[in-house]
Amino acid sequence: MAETLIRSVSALDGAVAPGRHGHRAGDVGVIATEVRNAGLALVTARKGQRAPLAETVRSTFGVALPDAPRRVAGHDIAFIWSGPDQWLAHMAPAPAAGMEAELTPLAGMAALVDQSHGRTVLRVTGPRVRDALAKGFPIDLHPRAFRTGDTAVTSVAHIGAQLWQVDDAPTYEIAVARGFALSFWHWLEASAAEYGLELTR
Amino acid sequence: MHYSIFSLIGQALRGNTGWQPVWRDAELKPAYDIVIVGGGGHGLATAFYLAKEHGIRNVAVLEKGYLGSGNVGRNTTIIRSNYLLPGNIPFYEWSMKLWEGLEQDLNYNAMVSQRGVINLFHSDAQRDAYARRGNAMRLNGVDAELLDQAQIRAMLPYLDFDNARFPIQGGLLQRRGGTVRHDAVAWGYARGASDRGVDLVQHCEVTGIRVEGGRVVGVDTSKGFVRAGKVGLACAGNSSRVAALAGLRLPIESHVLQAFVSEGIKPLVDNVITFGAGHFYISQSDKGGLVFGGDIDGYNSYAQRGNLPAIEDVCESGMALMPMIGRLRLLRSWGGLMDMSMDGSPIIDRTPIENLYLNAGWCYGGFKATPASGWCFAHTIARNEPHALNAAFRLDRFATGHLIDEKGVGAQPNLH
Amino acid sequence: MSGIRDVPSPLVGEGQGGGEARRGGRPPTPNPSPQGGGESRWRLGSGGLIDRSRSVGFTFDGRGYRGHPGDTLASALIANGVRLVGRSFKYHRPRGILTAGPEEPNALVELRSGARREPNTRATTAELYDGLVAASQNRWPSLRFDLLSLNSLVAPVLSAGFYYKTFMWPASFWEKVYEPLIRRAAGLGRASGESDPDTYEKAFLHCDVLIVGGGPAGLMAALAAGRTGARVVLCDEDFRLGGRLLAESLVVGERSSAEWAAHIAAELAALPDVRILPRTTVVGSYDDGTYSALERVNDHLAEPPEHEPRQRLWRIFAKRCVLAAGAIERPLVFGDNDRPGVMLAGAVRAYLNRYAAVPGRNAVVFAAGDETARTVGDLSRAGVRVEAIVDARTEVPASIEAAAKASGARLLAGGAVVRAIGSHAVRAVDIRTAKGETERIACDLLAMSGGWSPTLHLTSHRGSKPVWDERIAAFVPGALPKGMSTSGAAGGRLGLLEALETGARAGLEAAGDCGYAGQPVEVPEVEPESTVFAPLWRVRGPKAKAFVDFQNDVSEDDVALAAHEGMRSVEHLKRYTTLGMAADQGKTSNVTGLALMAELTARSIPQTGTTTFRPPFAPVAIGAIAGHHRGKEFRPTRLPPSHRWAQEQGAVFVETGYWLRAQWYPRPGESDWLESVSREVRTVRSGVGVCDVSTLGKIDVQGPDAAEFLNRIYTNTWTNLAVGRARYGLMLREDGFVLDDGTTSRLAEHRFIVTTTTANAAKVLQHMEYCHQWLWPELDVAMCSITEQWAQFSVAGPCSRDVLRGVVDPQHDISNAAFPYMAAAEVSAMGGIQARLFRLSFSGELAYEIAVPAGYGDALIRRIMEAGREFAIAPYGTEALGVMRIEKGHVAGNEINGQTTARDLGLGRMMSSRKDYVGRVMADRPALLAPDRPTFVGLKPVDRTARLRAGAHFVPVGAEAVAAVDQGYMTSVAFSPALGHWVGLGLLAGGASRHGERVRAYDPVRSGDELVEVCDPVFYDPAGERLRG
Amino acid sequence: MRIDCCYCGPRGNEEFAYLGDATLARPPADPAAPLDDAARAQWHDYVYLRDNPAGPHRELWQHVSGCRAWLVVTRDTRTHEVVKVEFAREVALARVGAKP
Ligand SMILES: Cc1cc2nc3c(=O)[nH]c(=O)nc-3n(C[C@H](O)[C@H](O)[C@H](O)COP(=O)(O)OP(=O)(O)OC[C@H]3O[C@@H](n4cnc5c(N)ncnc54)[C@H](O)[C@@H]3O)c2cc1C
Ligand SMILES: NC(=O)c1ccc[n+]([C@@H]2O[C@H](COP(=O)([O-])OP(=O)(O)OC[C@H]3O[C@@H](n4cnc5c(N)ncnc54)[C@H](O)[C@@H]3O)[C@@H](O)[C@H]2O)c1
Ligand SMILES: Cc1cc2nc3c(=O)[nH]c(=O)nc-3n(C[C@H](O)[C@H](O)[C@H](O)COP(=O)(O)O)c2cc1C
Ligand SMILES: [Zn+2]
Repeated sequence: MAETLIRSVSALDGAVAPGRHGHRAGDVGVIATEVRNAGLALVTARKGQRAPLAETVRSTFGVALPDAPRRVAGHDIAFIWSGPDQWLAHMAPAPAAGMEAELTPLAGMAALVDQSHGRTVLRVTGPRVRDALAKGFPIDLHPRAFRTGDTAVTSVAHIGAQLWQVDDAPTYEIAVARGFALSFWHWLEASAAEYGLELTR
Repeated sequence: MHYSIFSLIGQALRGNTGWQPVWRDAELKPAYDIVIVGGGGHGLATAFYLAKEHGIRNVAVLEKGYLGSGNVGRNTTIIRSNYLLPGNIPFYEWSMKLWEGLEQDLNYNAMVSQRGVINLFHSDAQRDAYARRGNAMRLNGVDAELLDQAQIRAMLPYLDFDNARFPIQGGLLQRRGGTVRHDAVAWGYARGASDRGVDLVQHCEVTGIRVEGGRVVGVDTSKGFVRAGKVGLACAGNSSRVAALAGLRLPIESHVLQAFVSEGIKPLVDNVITFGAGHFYISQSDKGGLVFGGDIDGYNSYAQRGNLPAIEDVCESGMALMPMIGRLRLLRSWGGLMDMSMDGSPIIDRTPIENLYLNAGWCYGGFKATPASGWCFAHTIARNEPHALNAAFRLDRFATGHLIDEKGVGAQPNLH
Repeated sequence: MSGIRDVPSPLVGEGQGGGEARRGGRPPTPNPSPQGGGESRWRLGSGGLIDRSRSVGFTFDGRGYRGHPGDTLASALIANGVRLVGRSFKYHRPRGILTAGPEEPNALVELRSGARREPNTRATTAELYDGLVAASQNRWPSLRFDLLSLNSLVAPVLSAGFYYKTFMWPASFWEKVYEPLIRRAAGLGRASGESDPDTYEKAFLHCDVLIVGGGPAGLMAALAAGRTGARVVLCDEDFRLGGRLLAESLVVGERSSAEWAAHIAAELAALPDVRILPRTTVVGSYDDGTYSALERVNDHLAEPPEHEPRQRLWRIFAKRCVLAAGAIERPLVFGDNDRPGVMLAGAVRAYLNRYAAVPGRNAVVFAAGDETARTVGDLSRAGVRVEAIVDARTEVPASIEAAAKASGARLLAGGAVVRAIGSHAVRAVDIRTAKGETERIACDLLAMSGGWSPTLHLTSHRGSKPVWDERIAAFVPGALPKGMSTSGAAGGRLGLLEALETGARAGLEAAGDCGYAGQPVEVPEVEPESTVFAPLWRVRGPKAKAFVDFQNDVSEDDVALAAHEGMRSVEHLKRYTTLGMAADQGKTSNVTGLALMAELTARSIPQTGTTTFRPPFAPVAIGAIAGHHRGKEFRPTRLPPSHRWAQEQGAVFVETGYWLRAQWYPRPGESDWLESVSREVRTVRSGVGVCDVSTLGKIDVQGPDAAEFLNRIYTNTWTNLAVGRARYGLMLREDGFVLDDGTTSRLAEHRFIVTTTTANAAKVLQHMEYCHQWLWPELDVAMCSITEQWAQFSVAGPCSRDVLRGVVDPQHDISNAAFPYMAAAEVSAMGGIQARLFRLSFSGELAYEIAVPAGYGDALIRRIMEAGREFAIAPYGTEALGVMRIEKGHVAGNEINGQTTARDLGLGRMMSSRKDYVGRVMADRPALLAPDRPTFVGLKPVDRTARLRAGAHFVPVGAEAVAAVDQGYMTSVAFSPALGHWVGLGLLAGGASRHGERVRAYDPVRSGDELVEVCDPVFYDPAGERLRG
Repeated sequence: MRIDCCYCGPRGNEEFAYLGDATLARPPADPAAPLDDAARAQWHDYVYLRDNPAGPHRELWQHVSGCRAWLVVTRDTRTHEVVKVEFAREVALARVGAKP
């Protein structure tokens, strides 16, 4: 049979057009980009294994596992706290062998579950990004309250979401369940409309 | 004194100076044959029917606040008998019958308004569940009609049919359902009971229940001790606290349910409508306010007030159902203490303590039950045995497994 | 300043308007030159905070008028000489404008038109904009001539609660006659009845200090807190900051009061962490420093600009809150005190000073307080002739005598206004002098004041009980809710200096509590003032309606009647007379009402007590509280991986929970859904079909104790499940009823994949987390949802294996021998894509479920369709899925409805007796073991052509259909293409032992009544050979 | 109402799922042991009876929209004031005397 090209499609593909949305005149207030082909895995420390796990993560990936809602990045992998004894391992681009394979050094100390396809990740920034996010995120994003490296698991517009700040611009990355990605986009579009929203590839 | 258009005119000519108090504000006597704890709808109705049906007049109703300060004065006034399960339908239908004759019974206009209650459904499964319910009602001789989308559209054109997240497919209609002026129910029963000799004592909180040799002998109150041959508890949201005074633990949690009213507007919503894809139900009071509500806040509370999430949820559901209310304004919000039982159904029964009787577990549905609840509780107390109509509302049903779980969510009160 | 949007400068009307502001406060010169817009007679030639450089047009009841930016509808009406604005609720009495703020009980209008019509809008807060359209309400046929004003004639019969005493006979008349009449007469404005065309949004705001109110107290509080560097939010419902400073002509420091307010506002706007929200009413105070506030983002425009909301509901989280909401002036109770032209003194000053609008030409001032001097001064400076000053006190202070002298007004100390004369407008007032003689004085304006009540509403809901303050004869906040403090008039500090001082202090303290220290702000100098007044609740006079609650038409007589009928508690008074229950929530009437009740029942005011103020402080559009979540966005939509593909196929979709799933795939020429669905079923049974089952809950369970954990949450055993195998499992709730079912596979010694029903996915995960974290924390197991990670498709039918051979990579042997029924394995597909393969069958056919990472789901469905082409594969939807499960007698949501036990469903054998599990004990209660419980059966129509319907009840043949013989009901039905007739599943009393019997499927709500035959629930391939093939 | 999740900080109650009384203990569950009346009564009380106090209440909440941790919250049911929040798994581990 004819070979079809196998590619992973995003939940937004074909549903959302890149370019300017909402208010079109003047400077753009919020810029959004989908982080594609990233690797995500949920790492949950096994009973009594927290310390050895932290040690192995340090020795293998050069990352000090955070025990507070923080994101700690190594050179090609970041560990993002996402619950007690639980982290999201984040790599962009995703490793060829897949996340669970990449993390095998941690096997035995932690449950490893690939979530690369389970979440849609959007990177958002721009002069009005805080104002737009404040229309749904209940957490305090004031520069004194939420800094680069901070993360929060919460819900926005009835959609579960995890957000972390990657720089002081500020730039945030927001992960939502893949199935809800389009509804999340609708909310973001509505919330940023008055400032002008740009979706870049 | 008898109420009628003639007494109104007569009094008007005399400058309205000849009216009698609606009820006697009685002083507490040292002893009564029967003491009812709780001057809400159920307590007052119980006293009324004790006097009317059983000729027992040496009765006191003790109320810690003002009469009607509890849920009878806080509810969204919906009455219906569109229940599903055998234990429930005949009881609520009897209540509906009593409502239908209430004005004449009390010579007091509680504005029983049979404007029709419509439960909307949004999926095939929901339709089948409502068909099951409607059929159960019909088997019990209760009126029920299953309407399809076209019929609902013709009846309620202002609902969101074309842009809905959960499209309306139809609804279960009980035409005899409707609303009743809540405060008037308390006042009407109070007047009726008082006229028949019952003592209504306000600002009299029961602080203790005295039990001797396994039988109740009286209650301590903020106004002193009262001896009582029998004691009936009708304390709704405070049932657990009061039962605890007699050492009883109940299958009940107290939760807060909020309700809302809009500014008064000209007639807009003619029936009672409940949303099937979210927590929202609405009717319009005769004064013009849209009276609406939704789900309980979901956590144990005695604060008689709730928080924002429940309010937002209700308004989101309201807008999803009838986007025409967007520019109408919410005027006031308040809360009441729900006695949420473990299977969502009430208890009207004797207790392990002799001559102590319990009426509780009404959740958010006890207003419609007021007449039958009072009627059955009066019977249960007077005869020391449940009437067939409340036979299923036993306290021991949780142990035997004879649950009456209409929603099928199990022993999780905040889900009923 | 970081703002959700560029907040309109609080100095609205700067430039030209600001120029006015700079002059505002100085004695305005009585109008010399006539101005445009026919408003000259009633608009001062200079002064006020309106932008005279621009003139805007508006209409009221169809008539055109002109006003200026900075006007409210009320001030513009006054400036146009309009006095009659509305009709009252019950007696339809003509009403004018009483106040200059949100407490307005009378001047309610229908604002805007068409779908944007807003009933009951206070003219006193509606900002004027060009093209504004307003109409009076609750009148017919016209405002001037209103038929229902006849009600006044029978007023004595319409006394409080009259409706409880009549309309009882004949009973049937209530719904048909009486109620419709009452409903039509009641209510105020008319709703548009159309869907609201505007959008709303919600937003969150976090701060250290929230300041409610931007008058002198609030401004000082904001300044003191803001300068410390604390994060401050200042909300004021007005479009301009300043509060009473805008309404009075005072000097603060060396500036006019309005100018000073603008000056402070400017400094605040410059502070980086101070957020000023004008047009924003704080409407509610909730637990733990949560406040709700409504911002009227664009109500001052005819329509919101594109991409902007009409209003925004803020949820504010504040560590501290300073309530600086000011005070509300009280009317006096005397005969016909509701006549248009009778106005609160504070409002009169506001219209003169802030709006340069003249509410009358000949005024009488009636009060018992020292503020009168200020009122008289402002009036005469505006060129209004003050005919008389009536002060109920026999001793009046020098300030008032001086004012009388200066204005040439007669001073009637110890006198009282007993009645206002005139119907559509006051013409005169009757005054009882100190000597007891009655005298009529002509006037077109009566400025009255019964003193001020602190605006303590926001303290009330959270349980703080107000206390009576003799000093100012008003209730002031008692013990405050956690985190809240008051300042200025809201705290009972009525004087300007007090307001400034308490504000500065409160702001500094609040910031301090949040860890921000700072210097005290120096308080500017102000002229000395006296806020003294003597309480005066009512004036006895000739028989005439004396109103307490203007909006609900509650008169002094109604209060007396309530007392008479034993409705003496304030709560009974309120509910019986509806005092304080109107749209203004009794802002101007509650205190007077209870004072009257206290007098009537010989109790003190504190003994009598107050009712509770509840949120919202001011009415809030319901749309604003819903925000984004209406229409299709009411709740999010969850899309499975094949959604786009299914759309291309023209699938019909159905909402299942948040998911949107393909229900069936119609083909050209198919006449209805049944035809399409039957075709899909036949395709599966005869060839092969594919269905997206990604929505089933999938939970990854790992750890050495995983099997033991499953043993405890499932009724059946898992420790003995081999790696690479799947098993059907059943979960109970602790109360013994069925919670959920599904197949669970063991991928490795310590790794299982649990599947749940689509509906219960979230509930089951929560339950498992509860069991792990709370019941059995000692178990070494971890779990998480992988529902979204995997796209999973069921490939079902005799040809499914052949199709999968073209999908699963060749190195994997999927032959029946190598991969038998209930096998599970990790494989690869489509050339190296990670995949999971399960040999499961819901349809009863040879079937598989294959899963790939969700991003490849789209590719997978296309590949399956391609590989299936030679086998004429067809996609099938949830309907066909349902038909096949019914044919196979599998239970689903309709049977697992929370009211059924494992035994009811014929699954008793799955309840292990060798181990404990959730629900084991309670499932054993006597009533749940009763043999006559409805149990799971299959049903066939005796007349094979008949259609069955779920929800029908079972009653015995020949017996009358009544509750006593109700034996259960039909849970699910389907048309079985395999059998060629409808089949059903149901719960029938003692059903298991009644196969072969006949019962009636009674369905009166759909006029159905079918004879059905009870049978085994498995209609199709009972032996289960096909799925093993 | 705000609940200060041990991990995520204060969040609105809408982020949490409520279960109820945290003072109840699941009775011993040995399938071999006979289900006598005492045992049945114990189970009935566990599943159905509640103290439902007006005042401090130890109750189970789950931070479902957050870290998914189950929490033991001590809250006054008269004022809604949260006085203490504990991490349920730690409380439970202490109960069974096991290590995390
Ligand atoms: C917001 C809301 C909406 C509702 N909507 C509906 C509806 O639409 N339809 C419907 O059928 N039901 C509804 N309900 C439920 C219904 O109101 C109640 O189930 C019913 O009123 C309870 O019976 P009751 O009237 O006797 O309770 P209450 O009126 O609460 O009477 C109990 C009385 O006992 C008193 N009391 C308590 N403890 C003591 C003590 N120690 N000493 C003395 N007195 C004591 C209380 O002060 C109270 O007055 C609603 C409830 C609420 C809160
Ligand atoms: N002489 C007297 O008897 C007397 C009596 C009362 C007031 N006053 C004068 O009133 C002033 C009192 O100063 P103040 O600052 O305390 O009160 P204020 O009335 O000057 O300011 C209160 C402000 O709060 C705003 N507000 C009220 N409720 C609000 C809410 N829920 N949300 C948002 N904003 C809200 C109002 O719009 C107003 O701008 C002084 O100038 C004083 O002289 C005098
Ligand atoms: C059916 C119904 C309609 C109501 N309508 C109004 C109303 O129109 N105006 C009003 O101020 N309150 C209205 N209320 C609310 C009461 O004012 C009050 O909030 C409620 O009885 C609870 O008492 P509380 O707020 O004193 O705790 C209504 C209450 C009910 C139950
Ligand atoms: Zn958390």
